[in-house]
Amino acid sequence: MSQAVVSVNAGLLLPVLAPAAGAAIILVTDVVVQHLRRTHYVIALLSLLVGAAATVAGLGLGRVAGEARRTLCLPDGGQCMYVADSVTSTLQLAALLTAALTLLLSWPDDKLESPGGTAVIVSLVLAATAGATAVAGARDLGTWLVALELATLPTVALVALRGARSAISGAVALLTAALVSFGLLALAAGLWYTATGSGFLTPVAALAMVGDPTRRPILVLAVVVAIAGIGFKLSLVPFHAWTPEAYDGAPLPIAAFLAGVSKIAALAALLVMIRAIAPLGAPPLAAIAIVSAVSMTLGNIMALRQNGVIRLLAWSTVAQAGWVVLPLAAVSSSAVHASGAYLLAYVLATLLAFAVIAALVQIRGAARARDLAQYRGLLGDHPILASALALALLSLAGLPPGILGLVAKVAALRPVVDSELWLLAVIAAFNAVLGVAVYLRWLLVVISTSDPAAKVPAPAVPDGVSPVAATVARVHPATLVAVGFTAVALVVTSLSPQTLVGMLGI
Amino acid sequence: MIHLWLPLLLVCVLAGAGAYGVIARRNAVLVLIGVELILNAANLLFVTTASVRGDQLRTGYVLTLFLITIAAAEMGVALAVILALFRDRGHIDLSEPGS
Amino acid sequence: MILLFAALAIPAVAGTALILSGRGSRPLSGGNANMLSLVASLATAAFVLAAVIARPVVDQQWLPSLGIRLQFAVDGISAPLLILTAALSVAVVVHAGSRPPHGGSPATFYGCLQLVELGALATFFARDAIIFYVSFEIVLIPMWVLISRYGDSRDLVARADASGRFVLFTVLGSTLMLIGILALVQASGTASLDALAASRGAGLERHTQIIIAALLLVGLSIKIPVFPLHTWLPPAHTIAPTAGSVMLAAVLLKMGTYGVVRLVIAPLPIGFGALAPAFAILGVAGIIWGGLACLVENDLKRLIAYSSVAHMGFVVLGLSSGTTVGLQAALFANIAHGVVSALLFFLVGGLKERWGSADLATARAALREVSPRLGFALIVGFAASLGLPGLVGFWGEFLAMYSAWNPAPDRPLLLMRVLVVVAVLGAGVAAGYSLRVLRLIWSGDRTTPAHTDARGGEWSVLAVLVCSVLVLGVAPGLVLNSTAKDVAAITAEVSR
Amino acid sequence: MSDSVSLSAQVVILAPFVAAILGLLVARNRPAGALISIAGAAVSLVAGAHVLYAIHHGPFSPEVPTVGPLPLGQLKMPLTLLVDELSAIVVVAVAIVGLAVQLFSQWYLHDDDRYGVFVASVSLFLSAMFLVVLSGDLVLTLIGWEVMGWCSYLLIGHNSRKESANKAATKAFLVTRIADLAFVIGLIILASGVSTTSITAVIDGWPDLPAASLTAAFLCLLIGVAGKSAQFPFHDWLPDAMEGPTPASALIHAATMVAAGTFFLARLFPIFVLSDPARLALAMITAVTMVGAAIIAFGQSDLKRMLAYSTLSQIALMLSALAVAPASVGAGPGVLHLLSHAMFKALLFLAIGWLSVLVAGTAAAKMSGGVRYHPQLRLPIAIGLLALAGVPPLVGFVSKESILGAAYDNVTELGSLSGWIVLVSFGVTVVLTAAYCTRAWLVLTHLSPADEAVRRASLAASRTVVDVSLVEIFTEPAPGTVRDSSGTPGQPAAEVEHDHGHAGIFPGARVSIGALAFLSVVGGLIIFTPLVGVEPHLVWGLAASSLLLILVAWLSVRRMAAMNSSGDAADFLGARRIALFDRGFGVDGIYVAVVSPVVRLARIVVTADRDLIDASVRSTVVATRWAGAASERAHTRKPSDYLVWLLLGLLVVGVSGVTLW
Repeated sequence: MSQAVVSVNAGLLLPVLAPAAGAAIILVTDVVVQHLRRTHYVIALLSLLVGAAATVAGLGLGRVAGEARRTLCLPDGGQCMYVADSVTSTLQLAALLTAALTLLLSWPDDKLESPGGTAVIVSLVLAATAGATAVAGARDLGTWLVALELATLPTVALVALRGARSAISGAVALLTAALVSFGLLALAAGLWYTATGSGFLTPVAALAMVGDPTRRPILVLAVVVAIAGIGFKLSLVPFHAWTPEAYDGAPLPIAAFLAGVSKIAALAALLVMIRAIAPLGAPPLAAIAIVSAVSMTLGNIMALRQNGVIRLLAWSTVAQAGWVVLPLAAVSSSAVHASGAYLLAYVLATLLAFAVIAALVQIRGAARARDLAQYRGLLGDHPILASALALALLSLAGLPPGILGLVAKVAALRPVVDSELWLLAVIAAFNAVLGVAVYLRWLLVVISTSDPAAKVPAPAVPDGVSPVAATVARVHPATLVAVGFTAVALVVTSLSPQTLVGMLGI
Repeated sequence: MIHLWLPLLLVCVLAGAGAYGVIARRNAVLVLIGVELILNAANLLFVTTASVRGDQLRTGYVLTLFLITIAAAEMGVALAVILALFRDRGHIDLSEPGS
Repeated sequence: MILLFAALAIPAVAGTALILSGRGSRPLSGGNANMLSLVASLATAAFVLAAVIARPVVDQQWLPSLGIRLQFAVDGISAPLLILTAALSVAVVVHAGSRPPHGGSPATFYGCLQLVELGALATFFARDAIIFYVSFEIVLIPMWVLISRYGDSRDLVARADASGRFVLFTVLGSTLMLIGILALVQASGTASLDALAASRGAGLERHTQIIIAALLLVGLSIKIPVFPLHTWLPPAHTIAPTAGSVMLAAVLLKMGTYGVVRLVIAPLPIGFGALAPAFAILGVAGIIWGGLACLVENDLKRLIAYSSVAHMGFVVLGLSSGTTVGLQAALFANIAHGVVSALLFFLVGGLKERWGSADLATARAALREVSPRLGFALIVGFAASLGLPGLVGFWGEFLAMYSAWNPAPDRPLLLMRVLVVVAVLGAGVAAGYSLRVLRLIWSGDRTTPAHTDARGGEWSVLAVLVCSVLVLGVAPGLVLNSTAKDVAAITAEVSR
Repeated sequence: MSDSVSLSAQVVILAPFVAAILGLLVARNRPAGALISIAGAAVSLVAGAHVLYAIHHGPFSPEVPTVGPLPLGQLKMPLTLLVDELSAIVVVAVAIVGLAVQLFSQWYLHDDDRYGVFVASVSLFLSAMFLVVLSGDLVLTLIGWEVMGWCSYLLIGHNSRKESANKAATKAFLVTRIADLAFVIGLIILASGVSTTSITAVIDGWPDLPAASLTAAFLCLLIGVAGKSAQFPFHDWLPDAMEGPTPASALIHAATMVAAGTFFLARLFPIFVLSDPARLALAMITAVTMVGAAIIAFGQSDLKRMLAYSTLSQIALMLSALAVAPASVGAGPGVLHLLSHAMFKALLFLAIGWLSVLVAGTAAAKMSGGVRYHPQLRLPIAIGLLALAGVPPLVGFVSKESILGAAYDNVTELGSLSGWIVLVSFGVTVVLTAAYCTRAWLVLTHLSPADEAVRRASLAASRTVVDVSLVEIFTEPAPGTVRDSSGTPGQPAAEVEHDHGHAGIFPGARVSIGALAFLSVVGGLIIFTPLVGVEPHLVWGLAASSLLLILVAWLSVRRMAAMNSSGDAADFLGARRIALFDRGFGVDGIYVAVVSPVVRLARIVVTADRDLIDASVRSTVVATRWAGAASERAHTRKPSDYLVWLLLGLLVVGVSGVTLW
């Protein structure tokens, strides 16, 4: 224990510290002044924005292969436990903004919560976000495990907290999977440690065992067990089963959180490990290829059957998770970037979809907003929301005008093709078709003219008031901000994907 | 290296037993115990490796402590959810389909 | 450069504006939307024409992380297709002016047409392989909306099926094409189509070339469409509104063959050479298959769709020959089919609206008796469709057969010649089905149920197309001279 | 002079082409249409005459540019015209017939509401024929060739309100088109050998190339020629084509489309002579056709159809000249007969057309005695029939004797099989031709009053379509030729409704008939000019014996005619046999045998398209649904099951990871 951690760069750690501190402040505030609601949200949003601001310096924008910033390093120029390079910073930024949007979505709901519930929910969100940002920067086994668990456990609580029947079964499904997965992750960490003899998840550590062929299988085992453990969080088949239950049972903003921050955290964790072994010149990872292919296929097939939009989005998450890890089958640096890019595109589009649904919940009530058939004629009734939804769906489908999704598809397929994994690429192509079917099925309902025979009365739009104004008047401003922000972000990044993809660096 | 056989075998037995518990048991608490077994297998692996490797940072030992702590936190949340489940349904049988 | 951006920006902006304007409190009326769309199309056409003459080059950074550049240019091969696209975009708007769309807001209809034009123009302008793919995809959703909202509404299930089929088939094709493009870019280290064409596959192993070419060909074959991947086409055409059918047949299918030239033949001569016999066999199978189907098909729109399959078969045959003649033939047949299918779909779309269906088994008034203009256009259209020499359809077919009779040295001579013999039978079948249609609806003495003849916008569009069929048929050099130089550059290596 | 020759050659083609387009634009305006169409043909005649004059009086460049060469890499396609003696004289002949037809149409169709469209089509047809004649490029030939086919479709189907006309038109186009498929391949082979489509280059280049390829090419070309020139087994479209208005028949059957094959082979004669198998094939085809058609012609109950069959026979004669003429003789005899046939057959058609208007029908029974009541037609028809029979000194005699001479030369010089075949069949044909000419003449001059009672309603009942398949076009017997049980000749539908009343013939039409008659008489003199390039070469023995044969035929037909009251020698055959003749011995059956399997195949294709190819597409949907249902069942919503999956997943991932890495 002679070596102590000497370098601590608090500014670098701010993306982690800010939400954690925010959570602490909120809990303290809640103890001091009870029944606060809006204050908690403001504090939480501020802390998230502070964290987000702190990541900007690390983004890869305009920099060529920017030098990674490190902290928590061992003294003699040794390894660091926290590295904030462009990929890390981008994922952190995404996690923080996603959390902020999730909070915006849940803001209008908070009247429904029990007194004091707001503080708990907001602080749990912040805590899980802190876990997500931490795991992105983690380069040692301890931080990695703790951060990942920090990102997971609060979500179980968040799902369970609503107390409804469906929430409980969702929470149980999520919990059991989380527990077992954590066990697997712990095993994976142990195996990694056994294989490399190092507690660091870095290339240096991985390269240390190159000389010893008997340890290689152990390393491989460590990686695949880690994939299995993280697969749960990413909703990869067959670790996905909790997803529809939890999405459907959880409150809408929490489902959005699961679809956003949780996925970012999981991918960040996976990327840490993949990047560690990438320099080994490893051949393609069949395990990831199989999981990816099965996830895409099953997710799309099941999504095609869903009649509730939340469940549809849940299954679409499963399918998209397959796309997210698709490039990782080719273990390389470009695969890491591709995977990150796809994740960003997916998160942005999914968030927009959730935001639109949240707005519709406020206008039409939860039951109608969750039923696919009730979306008929949405384009006529709420053109703004319908257009935003259409953009989100097309981005998920990867078709113009959702060019971001298209570019993400290009990015995701590229490493696969570069590694000449033809079979996987062709499976992905077929899944692109299935995916289009999934999202167009929804979109077709949205753009259809409303059925005159429908029993639901048309929304009472007074004459002379445009549908746009009617929409704006009936949706909570926070939700509108969320819809607007994500929609604008999606449009901007579709016109210039570089703004998003470039964050990841080159 | 012959002396490593025993702890490593134990790791396998623990992990296998945990996995069995997870798969075969329907009672939520028993499943939790299965998960604990898996975690303990990981702990044992860390300790064993650390004792062989002579790691300067004592990573293995430190992580074992970490894991024990995390497991405790995890169990807290898990038991809360199981409690909620019991309140909701009157049982904690995981083989019952959710609503 | 301004020209090029303007040619792309106008349809993009106009399309988006039209689609959004249909959503306000006071939606745009059909007439205004038509006028706006017409102005936009005309302006676009003007800029496209200027771009074709000035040949500007755009090369800008777009997505450096993935190495994608906004590279646009015009050359001899794309120029005729660009003009075709721009001209037909004007034509569909003019035609829709006299035969307005049904099924939804007219502004959205015109907006989608503008976006389809945008996608097609961008595809033909693109000089970066990935941008080509992106542009290729732009047309999908607008076309899907056109079919699924403005299509034949008598059978909603069939409509959803047709639009879904269109989009799913095409996405499969384009995603496979994307995989091929990515492999091509990876293998040759550049995404620039010009650089790819210039390299002519230098440094690529034979088997690599074959794999990449196969992926690209399968993907593009769906779009063309090549037998047996054609089954999306007949339903899509049957259901689509007139403007949709026209753009689909006359422009979108061309993107497939254009892609084969740009992405397969130019950069992968050896790989394409290895696959060319199979490709040619499928093309000829399509000629026969489509032609025979037309002999007994009773839905006029489906019939023309099948005849498109047959016509594209000749394009495929020409492409497969690997010679300058073959490429010239294919590119000419591309344009020819664009003009002829546009003419026929305008006609049949108008007839379907008049008749209420496109069923041939119902007794109709003879066109020659009640609507001589439509009848005249029909007879020219089918004469061109059966490849009558002196009309536009002839050159592509004849030259394609010539080229396949004398293919490049690395092609199996005997097989190609057998294919020519089979293809020529297909041309005979084309005469059969063309005359069958003329006999059923053009000639005869029935004058009931009477319907109106083509007037105004509809007639002017038909007349212009009839004139193009004649002019291009008499002076094929208009197109062939444009493409000759660039085609020679592509085949220089192959033909030796 | 070279520039003016080029210009004139271009004008020859362009004038009727422009006239066709202008004519279409003013189709509703009858006087304008007439003026444009007649002017178009007249300009062509003048320009053609100028070409003919100029090339014999001064230097000229034979290659005339058109739309410019096409850039096709290895293949050179100059698209030039080729002006020489051969094309010039044929252009003039075609232009004369064309002008005559245009003049005649003005009168014949003066009450037809589609007159404008008709003459525009005729103009286009003429333009196409000029293109074939002047073409110096295989592709230009093909263009003219096919456009003529299309125009013939339009002309035969001119009266598209009538089902029989539609059928005849469709049949004519399909049969010729199918034959043309082989023609196209033949052209491709020819062009491939020398990598150019220039006819001069083809002629120069092929003698050095393998003879087998040349034979293959010519066999393919012969199929096309047989189709276009209505030779066995493609001949059956032509008699049905009589459904078209008479001027169209005159145009198609006299100088243009059917003769195009002769002209084309004459053009390629220098290399055609190199291929003996192809020449033998042509000799056999033509022998069958000339004899068979002449026999059928004799038994026709309809005089217009009789003329149609006689056309088959005469075309076969021209082609046979090409099949046997030794290289030293050249294509001259065939071309000469082409020219002479153009004159007398146009004359006959126009005159019969005139008569048909006067007697309201073309059936033999209807026309019986026609010439007696309309003596102004006596001379033209007499000249026409005499020329057709080959009686000296009319033009038919000269041309036929030169063919005979060519065949004789062949037999004496080469002694080839084809020479004998042609010589023998020629002899038979001479007899038969004289016989049916005599029969026609006797019918037309018969004394008994014409049977006015027979008037049958038009067959063109309103059409109720279920699904007209192509088979149907061929399965029904040729319309208007079925005799009813009483043995009364059925009224051919062609001219039934064509009631001009007693509107007097227009002067233009009368002049055109007169001019054609004049040329039929004195046209034979052309052999003494250098225009055709045929040596006056009569084999006196053969000429005398053919005259003898004509005389014998004349006498015997007279006897036969005298033996029955109708004055129609063909009645000698009996009603049943005449019905058989009218059906052309049922050659239609061949077409049915070809077409119906195709239609059956087409139905199979449609079924396969739906139930095989598309079913495989649809099956993916079914498979997706099924997989969805299966996985829906698998998702039991039991957390314990999900845990099992999780660990199974671990197993799969672990095993695949460790083994496949």
